[in-house]
Amino acid sequence: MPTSPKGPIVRIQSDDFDTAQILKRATRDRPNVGAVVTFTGLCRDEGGKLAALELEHYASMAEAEIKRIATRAYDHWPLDQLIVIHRYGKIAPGENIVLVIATSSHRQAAFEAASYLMDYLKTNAPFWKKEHHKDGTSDEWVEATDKDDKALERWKEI
Amino acid sequence: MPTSPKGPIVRIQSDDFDTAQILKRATRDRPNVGAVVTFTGLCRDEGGKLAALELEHYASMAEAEIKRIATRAYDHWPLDQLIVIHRYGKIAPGENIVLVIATSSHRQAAFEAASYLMDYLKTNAPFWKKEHHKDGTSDEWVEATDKDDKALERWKEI
Amino acid sequence: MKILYFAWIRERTGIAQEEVDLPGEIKTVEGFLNWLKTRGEEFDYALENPSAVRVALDREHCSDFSQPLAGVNEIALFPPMTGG
Amino acid sequence: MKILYFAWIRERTGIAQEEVDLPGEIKTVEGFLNWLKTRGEEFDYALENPSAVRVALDREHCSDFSQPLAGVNEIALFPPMTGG
Repeated sequence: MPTSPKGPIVRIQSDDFDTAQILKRATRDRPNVGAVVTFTGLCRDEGGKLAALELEHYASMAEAEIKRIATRAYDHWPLDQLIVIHRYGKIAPGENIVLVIATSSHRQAAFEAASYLMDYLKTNAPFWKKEHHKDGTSDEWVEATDKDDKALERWKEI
Repeated sequence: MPTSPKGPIVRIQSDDFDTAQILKRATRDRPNVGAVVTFTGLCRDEGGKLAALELEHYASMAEAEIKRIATRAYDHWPLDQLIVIHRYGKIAPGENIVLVIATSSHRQAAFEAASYLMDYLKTNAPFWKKEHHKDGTSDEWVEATDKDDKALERWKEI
Repeated sequence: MKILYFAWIRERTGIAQEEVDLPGEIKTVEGFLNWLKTRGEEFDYALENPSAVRVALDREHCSDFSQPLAGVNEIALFPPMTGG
Repeated sequence: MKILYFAWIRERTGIAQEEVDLPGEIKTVEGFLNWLKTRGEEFDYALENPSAVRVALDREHCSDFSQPLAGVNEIALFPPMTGG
Protein backbone atom coordinates (compact mmCIF):
# COMPACT_ATOMS: atom_id res chain seq x y z
CA MET A 1 0.00 0.00 0.00
CA PRO A 2 1.49 3.38 -0.93
CA THR A 3 1.88 6.06 1.69
CA SER A 4 -1.00 8.47 1.55
CA PRO A 5 -0.59 12.12 2.45
CA LYS A 6 -2.38 12.90 5.69
CA GLY A 7 -5.16 15.16 4.54
CA PRO A 8 -5.64 17.46 1.61
CA ILE A 9 -2.97 19.44 -0.23
CA VAL A 10 -3.79 23.14 -0.72
CA ARG A 11 -1.74 25.57 -2.76
CA ILE A 12 -2.46 29.24 -3.43
CA GLN A 13 -0.15 30.73 -6.00
CA SER A 14 0.13 33.40 -8.67
CA ASP A 15 1.96 31.18 -11.16
CA ASP A 16 0.05 29.13 -13.67
CA PHE A 17 0.12 25.35 -13.21
CA ASP A 18 0.12 22.30 -15.45
CA THR A 19 -2.99 20.22 -14.76
CA ALA A 20 -1.76 17.33 -16.87
CA GLN A 21 1.50 17.10 -14.96
CA ILE A 22 -0.13 17.36 -11.53
CA LEU A 23 -2.66 14.72 -12.53
CA LYS A 24 0.13 12.43 -13.66
CA ARG A 25 1.97 12.81 -10.36
CA ALA A 26 -1.21 12.32 -8.34
CA THR A 27 -2.00 8.96 -9.89
CA ARG A 28 1.47 7.51 -10.22
CA ASP A 29 2.15 4.46 -8.04
CA ARG A 30 -1.16 4.50 -6.24
CA PRO A 31 -2.52 1.05 -7.08
CA ASN A 32 -5.49 1.34 -4.76
CA VAL A 33 -7.03 4.31 -6.57
CA GLY A 34 -9.84 3.34 -8.91
CA ALA A 35 -11.36 6.75 -9.61
CA VAL A 36 -9.82 10.13 -10.33
CA VAL A 37 -11.90 13.24 -10.85
CA THR A 38 -10.34 16.53 -11.84
CA PHE A 39 -11.97 19.89 -12.15
CA THR A 40 -10.11 22.64 -13.95
CA GLY A 41 -11.52 26.16 -13.96
CA LEU A 42 -10.22 28.23 -16.85
CA CYS A 43 -10.37 31.92 -17.61
CA ARG A 44 -12.88 32.40 -20.44
CA ASP A 45 -12.35 35.13 -22.97
CA GLU A 46 -16.01 36.28 -22.78
CA GLY A 47 -16.44 36.26 -26.54
CA GLY A 48 -13.09 37.89 -27.13
CA LYS A 49 -13.85 40.92 -24.95
CA LEU A 50 -11.68 40.01 -21.97
CA ALA A 51 -8.08 41.20 -21.82
CA ALA A 52 -7.40 39.61 -18.42
CA LEU A 53 -8.95 38.65 -15.15
CA GLU A 54 -7.44 39.96 -11.95
CA LEU A 55 -7.96 37.96 -8.81
CA GLU A 56 -7.64 39.82 -5.55
CA HIS A 57 -7.46 37.61 -2.48
CA TYR A 58 -7.22 37.73 1.29
CA ALA A 59 -4.11 35.60 1.47
CA SER A 60 -4.06 34.38 5.06
CA MET A 61 -7.78 33.66 5.13
CA ALA A 62 -7.82 32.08 1.66
CA GLU A 63 -5.38 29.45 2.78
CA ALA A 64 -7.16 28.80 6.08
CA GLU A 65 -10.61 28.72 4.50
CA ILE A 66 -9.71 26.40 1.62
CA LYS A 67 -7.98 24.06 4.05
CA ARG A 68 -11.11 24.03 6.20
CA ILE A 69 -13.35 23.20 3.23
CA ALA A 70 -10.94 20.60 1.87
CA THR A 71 -10.53 18.96 5.27
CA ARG A 72 -14.30 18.73 5.66
CA ALA A 73 -14.51 16.98 2.27
CA TYR A 74 -11.55 14.75 3.08
CA ASP A 75 -13.16 13.66 6.34
CA HIS A 76 -16.58 13.10 4.80
CA TRP A 77 -15.75 11.05 1.71
CA PRO A 78 -13.45 8.02 1.48
CA LEU A 79 -10.73 9.83 -0.47
CA ASP A 80 -7.18 8.85 -1.13
CA GLN A 81 -5.99 12.29 -2.18
CA LEU A 82 -7.50 15.73 -2.43
CA ILE A 83 -5.53 18.48 -4.12
CA VAL A 84 -6.66 22.09 -4.49
CA ILE A 85 -4.73 24.77 -6.33
CA HIS A 86 -6.10 28.30 -6.61
CA ARG A 87 -4.39 31.15 -8.40
CA TYR A 88 -4.46 34.87 -7.67
CA GLY A 89 -3.20 37.91 -9.58
CA LYS A 90 -3.52 38.56 -13.30
CA ILE A 91 -4.82 35.68 -15.39
CA ALA A 92 -5.06 35.70 -19.19
CA PRO A 93 -7.94 34.10 -21.12
CA GLY A 94 -7.34 30.39 -21.55
CA GLU A 95 -5.16 30.16 -18.44
CA ASN A 96 -6.05 28.11 -15.39
CA ILE A 97 -7.73 29.63 -12.35
CA VAL A 98 -8.38 26.65 -10.13
CA LEU A 99 -7.75 22.92 -10.00
CA VAL A 100 -9.32 20.26 -7.80
CA ILE A 101 -8.24 16.63 -7.95
CA ALA A 102 -10.02 13.97 -5.92
CA THR A 103 -8.91 10.36 -5.99
CA SER A 104 -10.72 7.48 -4.37
CA SER A 105 -11.58 3.86 -4.75
CA HIS A 106 -15.20 4.96 -5.34
CA ARG A 107 -16.20 7.06 -8.30
CA GLN A 108 -19.13 8.82 -6.63
CA ALA A 109 -16.96 9.88 -3.69
CA ALA A 110 -14.46 11.44 -6.09
CA PHE A 111 -17.18 13.21 -8.09
CA GLU A 112 -19.01 14.50 -5.05
CA ALA A 113 -15.92 15.69 -3.21
CA ALA A 114 -14.66 17.63 -6.24
CA SER A 115 -18.08 19.13 -6.89
CA TYR A 116 -18.49 20.08 -3.22
CA LEU A 117 -15.07 21.70 -3.17
CA MET A 118 -15.89 23.82 -6.19
CA ASP A 119 -19.27 24.92 -4.85
CA TYR A 120 -17.64 26.07 -1.63
CA LEU A 121 -14.67 27.69 -3.29
CA LYS A 122 -17.04 29.75 -5.44
CA THR A 123 -18.91 31.17 -2.49
CA ASN A 124 -16.60 30.93 0.54
CA ALA A 125 -13.02 31.33 -0.60
CA PRO A 126 -11.96 34.99 -0.24
CA PHE A 127 -11.14 35.78 -3.87
CA TRP A 128 -12.63 38.56 -5.99
CA LYS A 129 -12.45 38.69 -9.75
CA LYS A 130 -12.09 41.87 -11.73
CA GLU A 131 -12.45 41.88 -15.49
CA HIS A 132 -10.13 44.00 -17.60
CA HIS A 133 -11.63 44.67 -21.02
CA LYS A 134 -9.84 44.83 -24.34
CA ASP A 135 -11.90 47.72 -25.66
CA GLY A 136 -10.81 50.02 -22.86
CA THR A 137 -14.20 50.14 -21.14
CA SER A 138 -13.72 50.42 -17.42
CA ASP A 139 -12.75 47.42 -15.35
CA GLU A 140 -15.57 45.58 -13.69
CA TRP A 141 -15.88 43.42 -10.59
CA VAL A 142 -17.52 40.09 -11.31
CA GLU A 143 -20.73 39.76 -9.31
CA ALA A 144 -21.55 36.75 -7.19
CA THR A 145 -24.54 34.81 -8.49
CA ASP A 146 -27.56 33.35 -6.73
CA LYS A 147 -26.93 30.17 -8.66
CA ASP A 148 -23.68 29.67 -6.78
CA ASP A 149 -25.42 30.22 -3.45
CA LYS A 150 -28.11 27.73 -4.43
CA ALA A 151 -25.52 25.13 -5.40
CA LEU A 152 -24.59 24.94 -1.71
CA GLU A 153 -28.02 23.73 -0.67
CA ARG A 154 -27.16 20.25 -1.91
CA TRP A 155 -24.45 19.92 0.72
CA LYS A 156 -26.37 20.91 3.83
CA GLU A 157 -25.71 17.61 5.54
CA ILE A 158 -21.95 17.81 5.26
CA MET B 1 -14.63 31.27 -31.53
CA PRO B 2 -12.94 27.90 -32.12
CA THR B 3 -14.73 25.26 -34.13
CA SER B 4 -16.44 22.76 -31.87
CA PRO B 5 -16.75 19.09 -32.81
CA LYS B 6 -20.31 18.19 -33.63
CA GLY B 7 -21.23 15.83 -30.88
CA PRO B 8 -19.25 13.57 -28.58
CA ILE B 9 -16.05 11.71 -29.41
CA VAL B 10 -16.09 8.00 -28.53
CA ARG B 11 -13.12 5.67 -28.76
CA ILE B 12 -12.97 2.00 -27.84
CA GLN B 13 -9.47 0.63 -27.91
CA SER B 14 -7.18 -2.00 -26.41
CA ASP B 15 -4.18 0.32 -26.11
CA ASP B 16 -3.61 2.35 -22.98
CA PHE B 17 -4.04 6.11 -23.29
CA ASP B 18 -2.45 9.20 -21.75
CA THR B 19 -5.10 11.16 -19.83
CA ALA B 20 -2.79 14.11 -19.33
CA GLN B 21 -2.09 14.44 -23.03
CA ILE B 22 -5.74 14.06 -24.07
CA LEU B 23 -6.73 16.63 -21.47
CA LYS B 24 -4.13 19.04 -22.79
CA ARG B 25 -5.37 18.66 -26.35
CA ALA B 26 -9.01 19.01 -25.29
CA THR B 27 -8.49 22.37 -23.61
CA ARG B 28 -5.99 23.95 -25.98
CA ASP B 29 -7.27 27.01 -27.86
CA ARG B 30 -10.81 26.81 -26.58
CA PRO B 31 -11.20 30.21 -24.95
CA ASN B 32 -14.90 29.79 -24.25
CA VAL B 33 -14.46 26.80 -21.95
CA GLY B 34 -14.60 27.71 -18.27
CA ALA B 35 -14.95 24.26 -16.73
CA VAL B 36 -13.29 20.96 -17.47
CA VAL B 37 -14.16 17.77 -15.59
CA THR B 38 -12.27 14.57 -16.17
CA PHE B 39 -12.99 11.15 -14.81
CA THR B 40 -10.31 8.49 -15.05
CA GLY B 41 -11.12 4.94 -14.04
CA LEU B 42 -8.01 2.96 -13.15
CA CYS B 43 -7.41 -0.72 -12.59
CA ARG B 44 -6.93 -1.26 -8.84
CA ASP B 45 -4.58 -3.92 -7.61
CA GLU B 46 -7.09 -5.20 -5.01
CA GLY B 47 -4.57 -5.13 -2.20
CA GLY B 48 -1.83 -6.64 -4.35
CA LYS B 49 -3.85 -9.72 -5.26
CA LEU B 50 -4.71 -8.78 -8.84
CA ALA B 51 -2.41 -9.84 -11.67
CA ALA B 52 -4.56 -8.30 -14.40
CA LEU B 53 -8.09 -7.44 -15.38
CA GLU B 54 -9.44 -8.77 -18.64
CA LEU B 55 -12.24 -6.82 -20.29
CA GLU B 56 -14.41 -8.75 -22.70
CA HIS B 57 -16.68 -6.60 -24.83
CA TYR B 58 -19.36 -6.75 -27.51
CA ALA B 59 -17.54 -4.53 -29.93
CA SER B 60 -20.23 -3.37 -32.30
CA MET B 61 -22.76 -2.76 -29.54
CA ALA B 62 -20.23 -1.11 -27.22
CA GLU B 63 -19.54 1.58 -29.75
CA ALA B 64 -23.22 2.11 -30.57
CA GLU B 65 -24.30 2.09 -26.93
CA ILE B 66 -21.63 4.49 -25.68
CA LYS B 67 -22.39 6.86 -28.55
CA ARG B 68 -26.08 6.73 -27.61
CA ILE B 69 -25.35 7.53 -23.96
CA ALA B 70 -22.84 10.25 -24.83
CA THR B 71 -25.16 11.85 -27.35
CA ARG B 72 -27.95 11.94 -24.78
CA ALA B 73 -25.62 13.75 -22.36
CA TYR B 74 -24.34 16.05 -25.09
CA ASP B 75 -27.88 17.04 -26.02
CA HIS B 76 -29.00 17.49 -22.43
CA TRP B 77 -26.21 19.64 -20.97
CA PRO B 78 -24.60 22.74 -22.50
CA LEU B 79 -21.29 21.05 -23.28
CA ASP B 80 -18.49 22.18 -25.49
CA GLN B 81 -16.80 18.79 -25.75
CA LEU B 82 -17.51 15.30 -24.51
CA ILE B 83 -14.84 12.65 -24.92
CA VAL B 84 -15.19 9.01 -23.87
CA ILE B 85 -12.44 6.43 -24.15
CA HIS B 86 -13.00 2.86 -23.00
CA ARG B 87 -10.43 0.09 -23.16
CA TYR B 88 -10.89 -3.65 -23.63
CA GLY B 89 -8.53 -6.60 -23.36
CA LYS B 90 -5.90 -7.20 -20.70
CA ILE B 91 -5.30 -4.33 -18.29
CA ALA B 92 -2.59 -4.30 -15.60
CA PRO B 93 -3.09 -2.76 -12.14
CA GLY B 94 -2.50 0.97 -12.26
CA GLU B 95 -3.41 1.24 -15.94
CA ASN B 96 -6.38 3.20 -17.26
CA ILE B 97 -9.70 1.56 -18.01
CA VAL B 98 -11.91 4.48 -18.92
CA LEU B 99 -11.72 8.23 -19.43
CA VAL B 100 -14.50 10.80 -19.66
CA ILE B 101 -13.80 14.47 -20.31
CA ALA B 102 -16.60 17.03 -20.28
CA THR B 103 -15.93 20.69 -21.02
CA SER B 104 -18.45 23.46 -20.68
CA SER B 105 -18.84 27.06 -19.72
CA HIS B 106 -20.76 25.85 -16.65
CA ARG B 107 -19.13 23.75 -13.98
CA GLN B 108 -22.25 21.87 -12.89
CA ALA B 109 -22.99 20.85 -16.48
CA ALA B 110 -19.48 19.43 -16.80
CA PHE B 111 -19.70 17.59 -13.46
CA GLU B 112 -23.16 16.18 -14.12
CA ALA B 113 -22.46 15.08 -17.66
CA ALA B 114 -19.29 13.24 -16.63
CA SER B 115 -21.00 11.63 -13.66
CA TYR B 116 -24.01 10.59 -15.79
CA LEU B 117 -21.73 9.11 -18.41
CA MET B 118 -19.92 7.01 -15.82
CA ASP B 119 -23.12 5.76 -14.19
CA TYR B 120 -24.43 4.62 -17.56
CA LEU B 121 -21.17 3.12 -18.73
CA LYS B 122 -21.03 1.02 -15.55
CA THR B 123 -24.45 -0.52 -16.11
CA ASN B 124 -25.20 -0.25 -19.83
CA ALA B 125 -21.97 -0.51 -21.79
CA PRO B 126 -21.43 -4.14 -22.86
CA PHE B 127 -18.13 -4.85 -21.12
CA TRP B 128 -17.41 -7.62 -18.62
CA LYS B 129 -14.45 -7.69 -16.29
CA LYS B 130 -12.61 -10.83 -15.31
CA GLU B 131 -10.03 -10.79 -12.55
CA HIS B 132 -6.83 -12.78 -12.94
CA HIS B 133 -5.21 -13.45 -9.58
CA LYS B 134 -1.52 -13.49 -8.73
CA ASP B 135 -1.79 -16.44 -6.35
CA GLY B 136 -3.10 -18.76 -9.03
CA THR B 137 -6.62 -19.01 -7.60
CA SER B 138 -9.12 -19.32 -10.41
CA ASP B 139 -10.12 -16.32 -12.48
CA GLU B 140 -13.29 -14.60 -11.43
CA TRP B 141 -15.93 -12.51 -13.22
CA VAL B 142 -16.56 -9.23 -11.45
CA GLU B 143 -20.17 -9.03 -10.35
CA ALA B 144 -22.42 -6.08 -11.09
CA THR B 145 -23.50 -4.24 -7.95
CA ASP B 146 -26.85 -2.90 -6.83
CA LYS B 147 -25.08 0.34 -6.00
CA ASP B 148 -24.39 0.90 -9.67
CA ASP B 149 -28.01 0.25 -10.57
CA LYS B 150 -29.13 2.66 -7.86
CA ALA B 151 -26.80 5.35 -9.14
CA LEU B 152 -28.97 5.51 -12.26
CA GLU B 153 -32.04 6.57 -10.36
CA ARG B 154 -30.67 10.10 -10.15
CA TRP B 155 -30.88 10.49 -13.90
CA LYS B 156 -34.45 9.36 -14.52
CA GLU B 157 -35.40 12.68 -16.07
CA ILE B 158 -32.73 12.58 -18.76
CA MET C 1 -30.44 -15.66 -36.66
CA LYS C 2 -27.00 -14.75 -35.33
CA ILE C 3 -26.62 -15.42 -31.62
CA LEU C 4 -23.80 -14.05 -29.49
CA TYR C 5 -22.80 -15.10 -25.98
CA PHE C 6 -20.57 -13.12 -23.63
CA ALA C 7 -18.66 -13.49 -20.36
CA TRP C 8 -19.72 -16.43 -18.18
CA ILE C 9 -22.73 -17.11 -20.35
CA ARG C 10 -20.29 -17.67 -23.23
CA GLU C 11 -18.15 -19.88 -20.98
CA ARG C 12 -21.16 -21.99 -20.02
CA THR C 13 -22.54 -22.46 -23.52
CA GLY C 14 -19.02 -23.07 -24.78
CA ILE C 15 -19.59 -20.92 -27.86
CA ALA C 16 -19.06 -17.22 -28.59
CA GLN C 17 -21.41 -17.01 -31.54
CA GLU C 18 -23.49 -19.15 -33.82
CA GLU C 19 -25.92 -18.91 -36.69
CA VAL C 20 -29.21 -20.76 -36.03
CA ASP C 21 -32.52 -21.27 -37.80
CA LEU C 22 -35.17 -20.49 -35.21
CA PRO C 23 -38.28 -22.69 -35.25
CA GLY C 24 -41.13 -20.74 -36.82
CA GLU C 25 -43.24 -20.75 -33.66
CA ILE C 26 -40.75 -18.59 -31.75
CA LYS C 27 -42.07 -15.05 -31.84
CA THR C 28 -40.66 -13.30 -28.76
CA VAL C 29 -37.48 -12.98 -26.69
CA GLU C 30 -39.08 -15.06 -23.97
CA GLY C 31 -40.02 -17.80 -26.44
CA PHE C 32 -36.46 -17.75 -27.75
CA LEU C 33 -34.94 -18.12 -24.28
CA ASN C 34 -37.26 -21.02 -23.44
CA TRP C 35 -36.36 -22.76 -26.68
CA LEU C 36 -32.65 -22.15 -26.15
CA LYS C 37 -32.71 -23.94 -22.79
CA THR C 38 -34.02 -27.09 -24.48
CA ARG C 39 -31.01 -27.28 -26.79
CA GLY C 40 -28.77 -29.03 -24.26
CA GLU C 41 -27.63 -28.90 -20.70
CA GLU C 42 -24.90 -26.33 -21.40
CA PHE C 43 -27.64 -23.90 -22.53
CA ASP C 44 -29.85 -24.80 -19.61
CA TYR C 45 -26.89 -24.18 -17.29
CA ALA C 46 -26.05 -20.83 -18.95
CA LEU C 47 -29.61 -19.60 -18.50
CA GLU C 48 -30.38 -21.23 -15.14
CA ASN C 49 -30.75 -17.89 -13.39
CA PRO C 50 -33.06 -15.81 -15.58
CA SER C 51 -32.52 -12.64 -13.49
CA ALA C 52 -28.82 -12.71 -14.44
CA VAL C 53 -29.44 -12.83 -18.18
CA ARG C 54 -29.45 -9.65 -20.25
CA VAL C 55 -30.53 -9.54 -23.87
CA ALA C 56 -29.67 -7.19 -26.71
CA LEU C 57 -31.49 -7.23 -30.05
CA ASP C 58 -29.45 -5.85 -32.93
CA ARG C 59 -27.10 -4.13 -30.46
CA GLU C 60 -29.81 -2.47 -28.37
CA HIS C 61 -30.74 -3.42 -24.83
CA CYS C 62 -34.04 -5.27 -24.54
CA SER C 63 -35.67 -4.96 -21.13
CA ASP C 64 -39.06 -6.37 -22.11
CA PHE C 65 -38.81 -10.06 -22.97
CA SER C 66 -42.26 -10.08 -24.54
CA GLN C 67 -40.73 -8.05 -27.37
CA PRO C 68 -41.23 -9.69 -30.80
CA LEU C 69 -38.23 -10.95 -32.78
CA ALA C 70 -39.62 -10.02 -36.18
CA GLY C 71 -36.95 -8.17 -38.16
CA VAL C 72 -34.19 -8.94 -35.66
CA ASN C 73 -30.91 -10.26 -37.11
CA GLU C 74 -28.70 -10.53 -34.03
CA ILE C 75 -29.50 -11.62 -30.48
CA ALA C 76 -26.87 -11.26 -27.76
CA LEU C 77 -27.04 -12.87 -24.33
CA PHE C 78 -24.85 -11.73 -21.49
CA PRO C 79 -24.72 -11.20 -17.72
CA PRO C 80 -25.12 -7.75 -16.12
CA MET C 81 -22.42 -5.47 -17.47
CA THR C 82 -19.39 -4.40 -15.47
CA GLY C 83 -17.78 -1.78 -17.67
CA GLY C 84 -16.58 1.67 -16.75
CA MET D 1 -7.85 46.33 15.84
CA LYS D 2 -6.56 45.53 12.36
CA ILE D 3 -9.11 46.19 9.64
CA LEU D 4 -8.83 44.90 6.10
CA TYR D 5 -10.86 45.92 3.04
CA PHE D 6 -11.09 44.00 -0.21
CA ALA D 7 -12.32 44.41 -3.79
CA TRP D 8 -14.76 47.28 -4.39
CA ILE D 9 -15.12 47.89 -0.67
CA ARG D 10 -11.38 48.57 -0.62
CA GLU D 11 -11.70 50.81 -3.66
CA ARG D 12 -14.47 52.80 -1.99
CA THR D 13 -12.74 53.27 1.36
CA GLY D 14 -9.50 53.99 -0.45
CA ILE D 15 -7.48 51.87 1.98
CA ALA D 16 -6.50 48.21 1.98
CA GLN D 17 -5.81 47.95 5.68
CA GLU D 18 -5.52 50.04 8.79
CA GLU D 19 -4.95 49.75 12.51
CA VAL D 20 -7.67 51.45 14.59
CA ASP D 21 -8.53 51.86 18.25
CA LEU D 22 -12.18 50.95 18.52
CA PRO D 23 -14.25 53.05 20.94
CA GLY D 24 -14.90 51.03 24.08
CA GLU D 25 -18.66 50.93 23.63
CA ILE D 26 -18.40 48.84 20.45
CA LYS D 27 -19.08 45.25 21.42
CA THR D 28 -20.42 43.53 18.29
CA VAL D 29 -19.88 43.32 14.54
CA GLU D 30 -23.06 45.30 14.00
CA GLY D 31 -21.89 48.03 16.36
CA PHE D 32 -18.56 48.12 14.56
CA LEU D 33 -20.19 48.51 11.14
CA ASN D 34 -22.43 51.32 12.38
CA TRP D 35 -19.46 53.13 13.89
CA LEU D 36 -17.40 52.63 10.69
CA LYS D 37 -20.03 54.39 8.59
CA THR D 38 -19.71 57.50 10.72
CA ARG D 39 -15.99 57.84 9.99
CA GLY D 40 -16.48 59.63 6.68
CA GLU D 41 -18.42 59.50 3.48
CA GLU D 42 -16.02 57.03 1.83
CA PHE D 43 -16.88 54.53 4.57
CA ASP D 44 -20.57 55.32 4.35
CA TYR D 45 -20.36 54.77 0.58
CA ALA D 46 -18.45 51.49 0.97
CA LEU D 47 -21.09 50.12 3.34
CA GLU D 48 -24.18 51.69 1.75
CA ASN D 49 -25.65 48.31 0.80
CA PRO D 50 -25.46 46.16 3.94
CA SER D 51 -26.56 43.00 2.11
CA ALA D 52 -23.42 43.20 -0.05
CA VAL D 53 -21.02 43.35 2.89
CA ARG D 54 -19.37 40.20 4.18
CA VAL D 55 -17.35 40.09 7.39
CA ALA D 56 -14.57 37.80 8.56
CA LEU D 57 -13.26 37.80 12.13
CA ASP D 58 -9.71 36.54 12.46
CA ARG D 59 -9.97 34.89 9.04
CA GLU D 60 -13.27 33.11 9.68
CA HIS D 61 -16.58 33.97 8.06
CA CYS D 62 -19.03 35.71 10.39
CA SER D 63 -22.65 35.28 9.37
CA ASP D 64 -24.18 36.60 12.60
CA PHE D 65 -23.48 40.31 13.04
CA SER D 66 -24.55 40.22 16.68
CA GLN D 67 -21.37 38.27 17.36
CA PRO D 68 -19.15 39.93 20.01
CA LEU D 69 -15.74 41.32 19.07
CA ALA D 70 -14.07 40.36 22.34
CA GLY D 71 -10.76 38.64 21.61
CA VAL D 72 -10.85 39.48 17.89
CA ASN D 73 -7.66 40.94 16.38
CA GLU D 74 -8.53 41.26 12.71
CA ILE D 75 -11.76 42.28 11.00
CA ALA D 76 -12.06 42.00 7.23
CA LEU D 77 -14.81 43.54 5.11
CA PHE D 78 -15.47 42.43 1.56
CA PRO D 79 -18.21 41.86 -1.02
CA PRO D 80 -19.58 38.39 -1.82
CA MET D 81 -16.73 36.22 -3.02
CA THR D 82 -16.21 35.22 -6.63
CA GLY D 83 -13.41 32.71 -6.42
CA GLY D 84 -13.18 29.29 -7.96
